[in-house]
Amino acid sequence: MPYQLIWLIFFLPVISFAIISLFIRPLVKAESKVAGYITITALFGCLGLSIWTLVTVMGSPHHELDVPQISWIVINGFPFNVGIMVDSLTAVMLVVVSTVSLMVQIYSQGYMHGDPGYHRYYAWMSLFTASMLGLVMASSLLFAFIFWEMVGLCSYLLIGFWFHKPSAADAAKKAFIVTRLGDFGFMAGILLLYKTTGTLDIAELHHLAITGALAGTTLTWAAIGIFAGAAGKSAQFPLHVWLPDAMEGPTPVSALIHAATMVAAGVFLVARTLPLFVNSIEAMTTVAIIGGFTAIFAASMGLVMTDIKRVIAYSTISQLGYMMLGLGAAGLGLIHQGHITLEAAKAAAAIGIFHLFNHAFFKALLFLGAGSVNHATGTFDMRLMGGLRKVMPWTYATFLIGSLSLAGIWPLAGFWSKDEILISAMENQPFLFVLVMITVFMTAFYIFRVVFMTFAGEYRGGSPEAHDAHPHESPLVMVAPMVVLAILAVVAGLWNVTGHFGAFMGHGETKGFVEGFFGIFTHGLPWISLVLAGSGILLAYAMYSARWISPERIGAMFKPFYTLFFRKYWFDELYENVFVKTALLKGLFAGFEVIDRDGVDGAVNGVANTAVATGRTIRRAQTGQLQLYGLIMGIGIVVIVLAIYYLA
Amino acid sequence: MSIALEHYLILATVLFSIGLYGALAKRSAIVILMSIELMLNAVNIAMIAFSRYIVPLMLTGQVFAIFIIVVAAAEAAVGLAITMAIYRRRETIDTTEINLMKW
Amino acid sequence: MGVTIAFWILAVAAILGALGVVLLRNVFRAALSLVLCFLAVAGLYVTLSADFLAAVQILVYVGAIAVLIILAIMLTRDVQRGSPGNRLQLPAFIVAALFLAIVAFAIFQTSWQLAELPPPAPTTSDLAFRLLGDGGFILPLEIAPVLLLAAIIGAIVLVREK
Amino acid sequence: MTLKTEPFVLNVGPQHPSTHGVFRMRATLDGEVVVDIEPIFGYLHRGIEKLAEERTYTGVIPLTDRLDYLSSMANNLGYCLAVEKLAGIPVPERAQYIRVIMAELQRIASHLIAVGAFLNDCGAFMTPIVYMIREREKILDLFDMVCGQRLTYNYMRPGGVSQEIPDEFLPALDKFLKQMPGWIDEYDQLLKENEILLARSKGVGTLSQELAISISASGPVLRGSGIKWDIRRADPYSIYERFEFDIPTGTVGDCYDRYRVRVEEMRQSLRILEQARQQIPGGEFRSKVPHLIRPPVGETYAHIEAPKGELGFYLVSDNSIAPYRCHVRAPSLLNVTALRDLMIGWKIADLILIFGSMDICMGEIDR
Amino acid sequence: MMIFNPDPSSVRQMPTLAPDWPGGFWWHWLLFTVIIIAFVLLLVMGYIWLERRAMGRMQARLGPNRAGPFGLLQPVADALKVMLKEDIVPVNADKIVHLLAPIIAFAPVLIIFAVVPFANGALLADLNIGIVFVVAISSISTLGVFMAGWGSSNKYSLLGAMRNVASVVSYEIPVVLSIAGVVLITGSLSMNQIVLAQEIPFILLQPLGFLIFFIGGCAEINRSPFDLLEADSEIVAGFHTEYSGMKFAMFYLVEYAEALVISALITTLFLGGWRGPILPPWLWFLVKVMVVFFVMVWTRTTLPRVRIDQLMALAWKFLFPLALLNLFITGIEILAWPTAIAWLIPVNIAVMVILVLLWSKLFKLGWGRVEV
Amino acid sequence: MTLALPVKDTAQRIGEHFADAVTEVTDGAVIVKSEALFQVAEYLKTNPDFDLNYLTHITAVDYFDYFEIIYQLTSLNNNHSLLLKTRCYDRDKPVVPSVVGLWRGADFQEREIYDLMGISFKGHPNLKRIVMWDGFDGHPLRKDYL
Amino acid sequence: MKFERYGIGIAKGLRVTFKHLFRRPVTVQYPEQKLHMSRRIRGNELIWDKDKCTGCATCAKTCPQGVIQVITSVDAVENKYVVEKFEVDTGYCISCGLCIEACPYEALYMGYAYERAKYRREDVIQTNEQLLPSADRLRSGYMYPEIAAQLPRQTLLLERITEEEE
Repeated sequence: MPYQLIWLIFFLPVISFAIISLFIRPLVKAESKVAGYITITALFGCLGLSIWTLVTVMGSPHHELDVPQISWIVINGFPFNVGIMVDSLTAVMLVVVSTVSLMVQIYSQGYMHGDPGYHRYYAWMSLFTASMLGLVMASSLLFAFIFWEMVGLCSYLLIGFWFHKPSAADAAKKAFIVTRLGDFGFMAGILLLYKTTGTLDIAELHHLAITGALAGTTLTWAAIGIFAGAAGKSAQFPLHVWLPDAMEGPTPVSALIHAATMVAAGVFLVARTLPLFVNSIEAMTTVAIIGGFTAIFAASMGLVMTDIKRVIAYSTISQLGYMMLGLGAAGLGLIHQGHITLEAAKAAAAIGIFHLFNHAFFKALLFLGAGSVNHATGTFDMRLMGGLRKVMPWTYATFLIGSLSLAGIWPLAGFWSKDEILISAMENQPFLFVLVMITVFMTAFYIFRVVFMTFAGEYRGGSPEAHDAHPHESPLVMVAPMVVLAILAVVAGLWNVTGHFGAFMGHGETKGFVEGFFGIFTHGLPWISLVLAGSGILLAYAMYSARWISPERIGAMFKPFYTLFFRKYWFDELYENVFVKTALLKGLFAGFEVIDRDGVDGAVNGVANTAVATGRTIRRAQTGQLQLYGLIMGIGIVVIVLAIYYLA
Repeated sequence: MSIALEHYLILATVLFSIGLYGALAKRSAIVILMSIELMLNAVNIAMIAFSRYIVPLMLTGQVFAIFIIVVAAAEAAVGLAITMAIYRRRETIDTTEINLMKW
Repeated sequence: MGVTIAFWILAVAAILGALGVVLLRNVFRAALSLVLCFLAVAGLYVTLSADFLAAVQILVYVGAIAVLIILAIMLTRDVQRGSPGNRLQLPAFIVAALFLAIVAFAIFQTSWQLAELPPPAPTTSDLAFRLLGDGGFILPLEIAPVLLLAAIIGAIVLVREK
Repeated sequence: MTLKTEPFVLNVGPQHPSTHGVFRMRATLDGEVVVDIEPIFGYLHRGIEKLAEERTYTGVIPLTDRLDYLSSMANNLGYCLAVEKLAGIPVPERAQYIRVIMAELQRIASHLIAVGAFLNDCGAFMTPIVYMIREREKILDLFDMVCGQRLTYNYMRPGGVSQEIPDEFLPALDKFLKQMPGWIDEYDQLLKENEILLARSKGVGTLSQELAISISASGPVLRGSGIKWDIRRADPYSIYERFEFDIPTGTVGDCYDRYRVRVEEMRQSLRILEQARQQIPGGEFRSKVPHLIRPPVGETYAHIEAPKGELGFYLVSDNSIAPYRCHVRAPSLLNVTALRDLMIGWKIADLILIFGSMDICMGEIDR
Repeated sequence: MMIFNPDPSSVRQMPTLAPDWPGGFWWHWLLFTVIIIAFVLLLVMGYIWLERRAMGRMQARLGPNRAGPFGLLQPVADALKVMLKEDIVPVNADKIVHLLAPIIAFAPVLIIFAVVPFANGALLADLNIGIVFVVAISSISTLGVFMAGWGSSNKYSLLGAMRNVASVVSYEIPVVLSIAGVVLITGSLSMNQIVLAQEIPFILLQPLGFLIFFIGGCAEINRSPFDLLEADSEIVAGFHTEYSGMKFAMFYLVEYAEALVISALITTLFLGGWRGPILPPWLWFLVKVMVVFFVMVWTRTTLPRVRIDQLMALAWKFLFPLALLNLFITGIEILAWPTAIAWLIPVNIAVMVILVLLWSKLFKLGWGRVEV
Repeated sequence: MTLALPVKDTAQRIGEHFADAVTEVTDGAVIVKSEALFQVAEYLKTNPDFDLNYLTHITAVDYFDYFEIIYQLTSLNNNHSLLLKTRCYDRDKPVVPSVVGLWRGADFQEREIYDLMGISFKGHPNLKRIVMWDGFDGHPLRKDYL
Repeated sequence: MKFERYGIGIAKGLRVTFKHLFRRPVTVQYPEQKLHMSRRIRGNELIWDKDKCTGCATCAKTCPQGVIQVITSVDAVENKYVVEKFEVDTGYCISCGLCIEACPYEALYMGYAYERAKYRREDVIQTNEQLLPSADRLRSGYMYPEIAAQLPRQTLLLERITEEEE
């Protein structure tokens, strides 16, 4: 098949979007499921093509395909090229995005059924998928940025999907504004790069960075700018506040955008531009530290949330922190080694991306599980759930698999990728390593808190206004994607058991399967992390299922912490009250006012009085008659021309 | 006497000057807009004349004239819309009575 | 020869039209006189062998702008007021005259570097290559419609009922 | 987008191609949109009510011809019914049938003009009205045959009709009844489903049921609004209780509904005509009535379902040979009350259309 | 890869047949000026006759039949009558504008015929901007109508003029866009080249464009069902309410000459112009023009008039997007299959049907009550 | 068949609500005081037993001594009718209340009566001549006109 | 998705008008082609039978317009009225036919002719001899079936179309 077919991966969802929004929405009743079928068909095509791309990339010499570019516009001889960049990173991302997207769309057929905005939902989902695919394929930072913003737009639209709910509309705005903050950084980075190098082609930038043509402070700032964008999208501290609120959107949206794809776009972006980062130790360190800190920081908040989706959302932030840490740590490791080649720089992304790969599956699974639970109970509040294990066996089983994977239990997917990050962190950032080890414990605890609160014990009634007092299993169309994702959550990690993933990304040696599968335990680290995770699970069991320990007691005991976590470190308040109200309005502006009033005014008043007196006389000239001004301008021109001729 | 570049330029200048006078000396906003169109036309003549006599094969002047026409169209649309808006609000389009920008 | 005659006729028509715009009391007639000027200018374009532009001139100026202006005249009912001058008539006249004098002076002072080549006969396709071809004006050409679109939207917003 | 302009007063009429007579509407326009409208009439006022006070009871009949000059037969019938009621004059069986046949033919003729003029007002350039006038011509031929006139028939008399119908009338009527349904179908093909007509008339000039009742609308205007009220059914006069027919009604009361009601009424009239043709008995065409009728002192009100609506005559007698007071309840005058409500907010073109759909006859409004 | 990489040599060069009409500038000019004036005047009379006869027959009438055989001289009689009538100018009218209006409306219509080929090369001036010239010049007539409406100081006239401007300005856009489709295929703006390019008449290659041009053209010249500016049942006679005598005759002439222009343009752009077997070219041209006009008469006889807002909606919401789509599709076809291939005919017709049906579904002429 | 309401009973029921509103009952008509006309009419229109929602017509008769204004009311739902009358004795300035507030259909008819009979309708929103021109002198339908 | 059949309505209308193109028109070419009028036509003149008239003036009393003026003198010998002047102002006549209906002596008829336009106002007032029947002043069958039977049969548009189509 010709490489041009790869374009189709992007265009299939675009076409689906166009068909739905142009024809289906105006023409077809909202009850019809046509839109869903169209989207799913398009995504099937995408998935097939993505897998084909992956296979082709695997088979090609440098794990890279040469797809010809198209010149879009030429300004001053500088061509803006439209092109796609297909290397191993892209191929992996394509598969992730299209798989999760497909699963989510299938799931949505059940979840969104009967919603009046059904067609709108699918139109935007298609658009989102298209933009995301475009983002991962873009060969130029300019187009990456365009798709980046389109992804953000879709996220905004989809979070605010139920725009009649004020909370959803607010959350959408919040997400949009907060991520824009990061995007300013991204844009600044792009502009800085363009100004310095005159190109935005990623491959060229890589080349320039590796050869040292692009280095020093410029590179650092550009990299940090890009990272700021990534941090905004990936909800890294301190721009993480939007993601939990974004759970106001439909759950499949959360699963697709806020767990598997869009938030991972930040990680992807850093991975994509990693050759830039590895040439700046400051930037790399920033990535690592922010990532590591975010991991534990978000996990701590996840401990106490009662809303099932918010727990998973914080978990997502935490896991994204892991990925950032993985990228940062690997990059730092590379820097410590000294010699940096392009291949090595690209390969350094493998660890982070592998976690992204696994995380996408199990986190989407968890979200879909949460959605399924919501479907049954009509609420997201875990305190109103319980005992769903019996009535929703499939949901329970898949959710449990997802949880185990998230907690990093051998041999599920999460274990493998997390373990590599831990190893990498241990080698490069011992301090962060300690933090993330704690996070491992926390992760296991909070996710199993969810599992036990939701599925164990007795049913606590569900939503007060629930239509149905008896929760039931979700329909097949919702369960099937969850099962598929559960299988992937189990097996996805096996790719790198043998080191093949790393090799595919360009680094490391491969080993035998058995050797990798069991040989991992020759190190001490897996043991420790498993023990920590196990103890977290145990503690959760003790508190929320067996009730050996009363959670309330613990809560009271750690009251300050509990409050701190529960109020999310007062971050929302911080932004609202401290930054906006206090710092800006009271502090900065008030300070200016004082300086202005006492210092400047005093000096100025004298001058001003003179000026006022002068102005009073002169202002007669300003009649507000535009024509008079024009006349004077005309006189001016005449005078100037005369002067020029006189002088010349 | 055959026609040379100067002829066109002088013609353009005359038209421009008439437009200038109209734009400065008229009360009606619509007449002022018409005068501005005159000035733009004068510029176009000059452009095309330059193009014809100085770089006949490049057609640069014609290209610019096209852009000027675009600008003129936009200007007419927005200008007349503003005039209409003012007229609706203040029942007049006499520029001497419209002096909100005073002081 | 033909061109010379055409030039003088058209030039006189254009100037008369332009004078009509600023001198006629009746705004509607002033607008019609503007149309005369536009048509004469279109003719001048033909004498400059810019035939495509001549057509565009008629299409845009006569077909659109003049009609728009007349429409505005009707909608504002301004025709009853006539087209009086403001207090700046005399200074404006002086400035305009001075401007004319200076620019004419400059025109005659400059020694123009004329190319003796005849222009390409049908300009349409050459113009298209200049606009769209390599090293052409494709970006401005893409921006120009955006400007127009913005102007149209702006105009609609302005005249829309609140 | 609405471009607000100066309010603009436009006189539609009294001489205007589509005011159906000397009717004048003073429309205040905003651009093309009607902001206010004032119907002005009286240009055709002949003082028929006053004239009637000076004439014999029979002498009034030619005056009624000139009320709604498109349906003189119906006017005659209404007036004769009132006189018969007032003076207690019996009507022979055959005369009743002849009257019904005439009234229904007249209804078809009047509706043909109404529909044709309405479509012409829509801008269908003359074609529908030419076709419909052709059909009306056939009816007029029949009337001409019976009473020697084509417009002002002066055919009915208190106690019957003025003359026996000629021998060739019934065969001609049969022929007409055979052909007419086909013709109506053809007109339906011409414009019934026409997209432009639908766009022009559907939803335009919607007369709500409440308003229709409040303004005392009657006839197709009332029925177009979905009210099943037909005096032939509600208060059967003459011999209408003997016939089977449906009362077509509209749904929303827009111009299109009124148009359809009229077309359907033509079909129903044909049904009545068929039945009347089958049942018509022999016998006298007029009962013995004195040359000068002197009804006893009293007053009466008789109404019929004229083509344009409820036509009523309120007669007061003082036992003289002329009515003391003769009031005509003219359907057009009452239907026209709704114009202002229907037209405001629509465009000039709709104004014409709505006016056309009301089917107003100035002879009746001004009297 | 360049999406747009223009190369002068890539533009298809049409084989230019040598004009088989007399050369020599002034002779040519004189001949064709005479031909055009004669053509327009005669054919306008023919049109008036055709319209009245055909319409009469469709309305079960006879139509004019007294003056001359079959009433053929009726237009002449009408013209004589109307010229002998008193020329009334309203007291409040702007006299000069009132006088100039019919002339300004009439002149451009004649000028347009300068570029209409009656046979191969048989045209006054084979301008290389032919079709743009037509579009540009035809926009001048609007001004005449406008002046008539304004200069009559009659409210009906003013309303008619406003309606005319609104409709012409709106319909210019879809019309030009549909022409652009033809020009894309031809690769030339010259009318003669356009005819020469029509191995297959463009009505088959551009059915949607033809439909849009026909509707838009009818609307631009205010033929029924778009005859709003002289909607007799609404605004009496629109812009020429106050005209009588000669001037009225001029407007009458303009009305039919414009119809002639549109039918000539449709013939040239879509029906293969003068091309055709057996008959001589000019006869083919005449026959086609007459057929097109007959269709116009036919629709005028049948259809009711649309309302002004529906007219605008039709232009902006129906024709405009369809014209854009048509242009887009044509562009793709030109890029993909640079030579016009016969199998595009069914494809294009199918596309037309589908698009029109789809868009009709989306588009409603609208009921249009304006809340006051 | 439209049923004429029995006038006696109707008059009695009106009397129950509006004491001495009914001045007289003739065969076929109920005559009420003009002051009470509007209230009686409103009662007849709104009371579901009568439900006289349809004003068939209004007319006036000049009896030299007095004007009689006649309201023919019909119920479309119950298919019955009632003849309501009122009298107006003041020949120079006859005034009766307008019923336009109840039936919009009264609008033009009252104007016509005002025009031709010279009876003013109190409360009519737009009481001016309708068929005769403004400034016409006299009221043609009065018996003493000419 | 259900597609409505747009344009079908328009096409149907076009078909109807096109069909008419091939139908024979109904127009009558008036001065050359004349139809037979109704036998009972109330043409715009009155025809007076002087012999039958007794001068009772019932017609004048009946006429709602008052257009008939009968002036009589008494012929004492024969004990009857002599009609001195029988004048009809046709300009005011509305052709209602009430006079014919009222005439007790069958002395008054409606005219059968209809082309009776006059150029002068005074010509429309007809007196005595002008009212008598003559060759071009045929009597109509209005109220007189026996006269009607002699008149030609009325041409009906109904029949004309029918004959042509069948």
